[in-house]
Amino acid sequence: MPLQGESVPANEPSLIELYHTMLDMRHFEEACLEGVPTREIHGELHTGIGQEAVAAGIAPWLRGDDALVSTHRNHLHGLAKKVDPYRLMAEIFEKDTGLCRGRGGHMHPFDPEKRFSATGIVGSSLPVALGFAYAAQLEKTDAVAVAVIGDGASNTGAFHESLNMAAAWKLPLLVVVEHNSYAISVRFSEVSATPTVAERAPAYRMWARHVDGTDVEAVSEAAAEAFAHVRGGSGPAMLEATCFRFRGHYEGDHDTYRPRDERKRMLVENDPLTLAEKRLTELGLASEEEMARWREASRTRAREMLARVRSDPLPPASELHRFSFAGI
Amino acid sequence: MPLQGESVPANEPSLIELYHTMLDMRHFEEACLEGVPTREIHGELHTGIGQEAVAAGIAPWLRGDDALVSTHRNHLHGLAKKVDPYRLMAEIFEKDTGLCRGRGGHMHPFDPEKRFSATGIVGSSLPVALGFAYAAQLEKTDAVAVAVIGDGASNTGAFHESLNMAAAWKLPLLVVVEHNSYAISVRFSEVSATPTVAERAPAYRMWARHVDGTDVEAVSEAAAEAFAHVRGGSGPAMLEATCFRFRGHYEGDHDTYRPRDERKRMLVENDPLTLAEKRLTELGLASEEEMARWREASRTRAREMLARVRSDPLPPASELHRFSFAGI
Amino acid sequence: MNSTPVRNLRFSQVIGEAISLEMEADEKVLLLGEDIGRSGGVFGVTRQLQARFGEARVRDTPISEMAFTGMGVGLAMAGYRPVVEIMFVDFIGVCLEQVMNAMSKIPYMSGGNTRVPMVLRTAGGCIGSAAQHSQCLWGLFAHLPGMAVVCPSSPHDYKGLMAASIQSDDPVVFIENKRQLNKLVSSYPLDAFVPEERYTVPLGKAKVVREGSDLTLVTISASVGDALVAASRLEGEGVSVEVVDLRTLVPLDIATVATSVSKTGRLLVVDEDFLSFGMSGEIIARTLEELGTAAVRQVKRHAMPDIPLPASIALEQAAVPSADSIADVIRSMS
Amino acid sequence: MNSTPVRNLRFSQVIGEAISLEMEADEKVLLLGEDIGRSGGVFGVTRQLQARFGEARVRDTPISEMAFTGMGVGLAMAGYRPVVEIMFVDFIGVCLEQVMNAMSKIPYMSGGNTRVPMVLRTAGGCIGSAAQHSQCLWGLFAHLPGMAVVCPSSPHDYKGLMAASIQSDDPVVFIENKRQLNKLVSSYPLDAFVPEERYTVPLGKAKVVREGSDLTLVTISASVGDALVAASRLEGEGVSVEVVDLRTLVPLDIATVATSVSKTGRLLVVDEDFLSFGMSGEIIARTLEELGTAAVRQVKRHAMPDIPLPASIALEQAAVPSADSIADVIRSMS
Ligand SMILES: Cc1ncc(C[n+]2csc(CCOP(=O)(O)OP(=O)(O)O)c2C)c(N)n1
Ligand SMILES: Cc1ncc(C[n+]2csc(CCOP(=O)(O)OP(=O)(O)O)c2C)c(N)n1
Ligand SMILES: [Mg+2]
Ligand SMILES: [Mg+2]
Repeated sequence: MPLQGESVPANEPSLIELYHTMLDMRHFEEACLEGVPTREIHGELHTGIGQEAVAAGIAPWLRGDDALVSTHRNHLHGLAKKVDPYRLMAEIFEKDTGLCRGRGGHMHPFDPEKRFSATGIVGSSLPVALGFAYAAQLEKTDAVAVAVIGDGASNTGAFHESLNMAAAWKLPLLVVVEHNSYAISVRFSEVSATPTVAERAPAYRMWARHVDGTDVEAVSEAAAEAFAHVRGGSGPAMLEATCFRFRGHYEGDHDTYRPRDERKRMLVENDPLTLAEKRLTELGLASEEEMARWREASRTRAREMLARVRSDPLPPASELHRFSFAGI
Repeated sequence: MPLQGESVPANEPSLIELYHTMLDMRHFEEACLEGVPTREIHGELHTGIGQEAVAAGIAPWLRGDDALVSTHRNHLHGLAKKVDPYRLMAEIFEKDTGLCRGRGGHMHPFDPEKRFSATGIVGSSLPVALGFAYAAQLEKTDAVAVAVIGDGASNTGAFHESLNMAAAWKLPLLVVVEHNSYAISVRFSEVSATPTVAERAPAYRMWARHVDGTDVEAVSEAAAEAFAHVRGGSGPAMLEATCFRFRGHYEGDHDTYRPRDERKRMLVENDPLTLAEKRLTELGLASEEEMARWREASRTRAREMLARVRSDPLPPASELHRFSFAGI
Repeated sequence: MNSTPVRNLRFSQVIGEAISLEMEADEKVLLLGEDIGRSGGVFGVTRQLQARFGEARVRDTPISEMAFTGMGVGLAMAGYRPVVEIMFVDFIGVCLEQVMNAMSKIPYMSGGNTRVPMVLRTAGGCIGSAAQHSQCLWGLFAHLPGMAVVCPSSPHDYKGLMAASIQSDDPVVFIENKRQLNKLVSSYPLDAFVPEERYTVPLGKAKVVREGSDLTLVTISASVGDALVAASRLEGEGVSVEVVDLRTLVPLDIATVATSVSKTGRLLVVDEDFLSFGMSGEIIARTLEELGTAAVRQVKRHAMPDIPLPASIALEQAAVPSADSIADVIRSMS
Repeated sequence: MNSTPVRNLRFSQVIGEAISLEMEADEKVLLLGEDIGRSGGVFGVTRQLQARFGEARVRDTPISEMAFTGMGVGLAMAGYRPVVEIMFVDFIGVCLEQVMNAMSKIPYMSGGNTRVPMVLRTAGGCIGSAAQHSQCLWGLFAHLPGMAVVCPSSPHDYKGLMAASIQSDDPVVFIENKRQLNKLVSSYPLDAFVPEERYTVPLGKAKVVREGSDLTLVTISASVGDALVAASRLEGEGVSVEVVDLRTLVPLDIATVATSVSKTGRLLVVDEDFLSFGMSGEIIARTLEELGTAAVRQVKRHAMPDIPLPASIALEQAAVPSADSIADVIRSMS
């Protein structure tokens, strides 16, 4: 648990731990991809592949009593919040064994015990997180409510309303902005008054920091500060992490709007896993061989989970109306 | 017409002119008040009494091809935009001779020739003004789209979305904020992250200025600059004017939320008319007698207009459905 | 019906009393909204509540409906029972997102693992404020799945249904009628007795508020009062009207309506909300599905026409159903 | 019906062709929306349009629906004919305000002095995207006064109704069906011929798309195709189904429905939008108001149940009306 009010907490996670988290995230998403051509996942699927360093970097600082509200691209945040990966994957595969018995699917996972939820509507994670933040304030705990948003969401009205309220009332809200420069095909720079989201923070007199979201250590360090700020009762904070979305906006998106060389380059230069591996090597923390073994072990775990999920039943059609109201 | 790009235009209006505008505005509103107890105006009525210096201060700089979109408290902005006062008052009195044949009423006056309109939904003037701003940009004119809002409206999502778009696309939008410190009973300071609205402008990298909205000369000078900025093609601007609402939020509002002495003091100290009179005297521009004569003449004009409006017919019930679709 | 004297209360105070009793009984109940705190609400519903329960539980918000409605959703997920006020139902367009996609869908989307016990209080009805401040819109909420839609009419129900709404584990939209809020309960044409103690009226039970044999008049909210006045008048003209107060649109108690129509054979639906694609069509369709077309001799609707409400009183009166216009419609059916 | 060969087009391209022709014919037509420019729309409807007409007239917006929908209103007031896209109809909750209180009310509120010739394009329908991305909601728009509500079904109508919507001086909500957008027009079970030239199909005229004598099936949007398939199957079983494509909910052509029902005596309404308080109830009520209850032997509805749409395909298929389920319902009526 991070220390309150300290900018660098004692138990800084090791790069090896962070790398492991990212590996598991990558393989989780890759397993999900397999459900698309088979139509086991029959709606559009948004993965966080390429953006692992953001979720992995905040993960160490998230406590069980913190709430996290995520977006359409939510799987990695669920894993960061320690949602059972098997039940999350089962939900993504629309199974009766999923978190939400197949009702929510990949865009709407809800795990009340882990205080994790999401929404498919851009910007709408913020107001809900605000409610969790108000609850923490009422209860005088130092729990944090985290709202994850994309860069595109920062242009929604919900962003402004929520940040203003959080700041006016000094609520413990941490806004994590995954700035991958695109909202589907629309470049942030073409539709935004500022090049970064963080520089809007003075309009709310709130703490903000911008970080390289492909560098998991940098994210973790900045996240430690951000959580400490919010937990310390100093009001809301914003952590903006620049990152890259490796795949189309959703599976099936032809991604014609990004220049081919831009896409190529990012895969080579901006993969947070590769970057972490490079650094592990540089620091002499792990050999190529060791890392290959880790990767293999992580992939195997994900594939075993996938196999288990695949054998699970779909919800029975007879229960279509179940859960629509309490007692039904 | 103001000169483009110059901060102080040539034809700065005289204080006497500004005072006359304010007098007519005050008496217009006072005439409207008479329709409330008689239920000639049968919904709630919001007047701009006390806030005349803002509308009067922007009036000289508004051109015919500028558009202005106002709020629930819109009468003075209509007058500033040179809407025929008689047809505006007739609309407020729900008459068939009104601007909108009695369909709109006091909260929804529309005068397409003067490019004046309003909305009763807080914050909603901004998006519509954005459309006029985009039209001006498409047409490559130097017309300005003005959105008037209250301080309360600056906490709506529409505010953020509209300002971001205006700034990202360098649209000729001027946002005039009538900051009277209250949204009905809610103090701006209690629900806002910043003490002023203007200091949010950096989040949109836009030009902004804060002015004493009880000083009509100060407003006019700042408005000249703001219009010049926007007309010059440098993107949107914000002009925030601090002012005081003399009456309840609407007629019938008991206004119990403002301390009695706060209300008393404002009537004595912050009346833009009294302040202008003081200054006219100081500068030796008008004698007490002259000013009394002006006041009387203005009041008489308003009362004559009221009498005429009162004798106008209501729209016939048989035409209830008329105007609902084109051709109906 | 009851010998205890009717208290000298406004409808607004009755609602406030219900909320206040629920706040006393359950500390998880809290209120969010514009002007509900220091000023006690533009219709006075929440007067004194901030003084009694503190600012944390009765909180004045900025004009940020999307944020504070969603805040209600988050609070409900965190174990609270938020009562969120949208001052006029007409403003719902700025925050319907949180109502339709979060509040009312999370219970189902979560496979029942998350409940959203939230009440969205708002006011509908026509009091001369023109197109953007006069709508009812209960038909809009009722079309969207996942939330109860409650529109009381009698003083007794205003209190009991509000209590039931706050106690409900499901999301509820509670629509008060501006035509009633400032009135004394004694103006209600039926029994206006409101017990002082805490009680509930169950959601989803319609009520026959006047018995009759010639025609079933089904309505909701303030129009129930108008219907009762019209029915009394028509009694003198030899027409016996049975009046059904639906009380809630979701859940909808069609059985009570069907029972009445199977007796009278004729159905008139009166609705202060817009005519088309709303309550009146639904009631007719369901009744006929229940009874078959052969059992019903005549169906008719009398509702707000499908136009924005005009400002002018001359036009408004021609648009909004009233006791007079209801009586005229019934006469035209006879 | 026509000897010209059917072109190898998707529904999305047909709509794009209509928009393109209108943009050529009237320089006041312009488009605003997310992803409509560089990428040509998430369903490809506006592909090539930015290249052809420039960025000023085909503008990618930020995710700021309230602002750009209102921008459309302002542009319409300033003399343009904006076509604003809300990507999925489910997102309407963030900007309904501008639709319900500005776009659709200004014409009336202004006493006719201001027209708002704006088209709000959006997509409804179920393609496996769960509760927040699968709604239809035409019933919601149709309940609110002041806007036409257009929901085409055939390839020919997709083009002709879009052209008519853009040319209309009234505000129009135009709802495309995601189940159709990516399909080839040749998949449509009736004539799929789409002329290359500019033409309009008038708003407010329903169409009997299949004649029959035993039952009138009224529906709209993609369900028309499903209804036609079901009707063909039932022909083999000796049931003759007349299918009416409403095409627009506002204006509503009830005369065509009533004429059909007066012939068949039985009415089934099929609706991919939610069952209650929407289209199906309205059609039944209006038909009975037109014909009287005695002229109609049976009424029935088959619609999306009143629950948020579940993610799982197993549940989705049990919820959404299909050719199979429509046929089953008709069999149950026989
Ligand atoms: C209110 C709303 N508008 C539009 C959409 C469609 N949509 C889904 S994701 C998305 C882009 C989001 O961009 P960003 O916030 O940057 O997140 P990213 O996908 O890049 O992670 C859009 C436009 C939506 N879901 N909700
Ligand atoms: C979206 C919305 N929410 C609430 C209201 C009710 N309302 C009308 S005016 C007002 C206060 C507006 O305050 P401000 O913007 O400061 O303008 P002022 O009245 O002070 O001129 C409120 C809350 C509304 N009309 N629209
Ligand atoms: Mg992005
Ligand atoms: Mg104010």
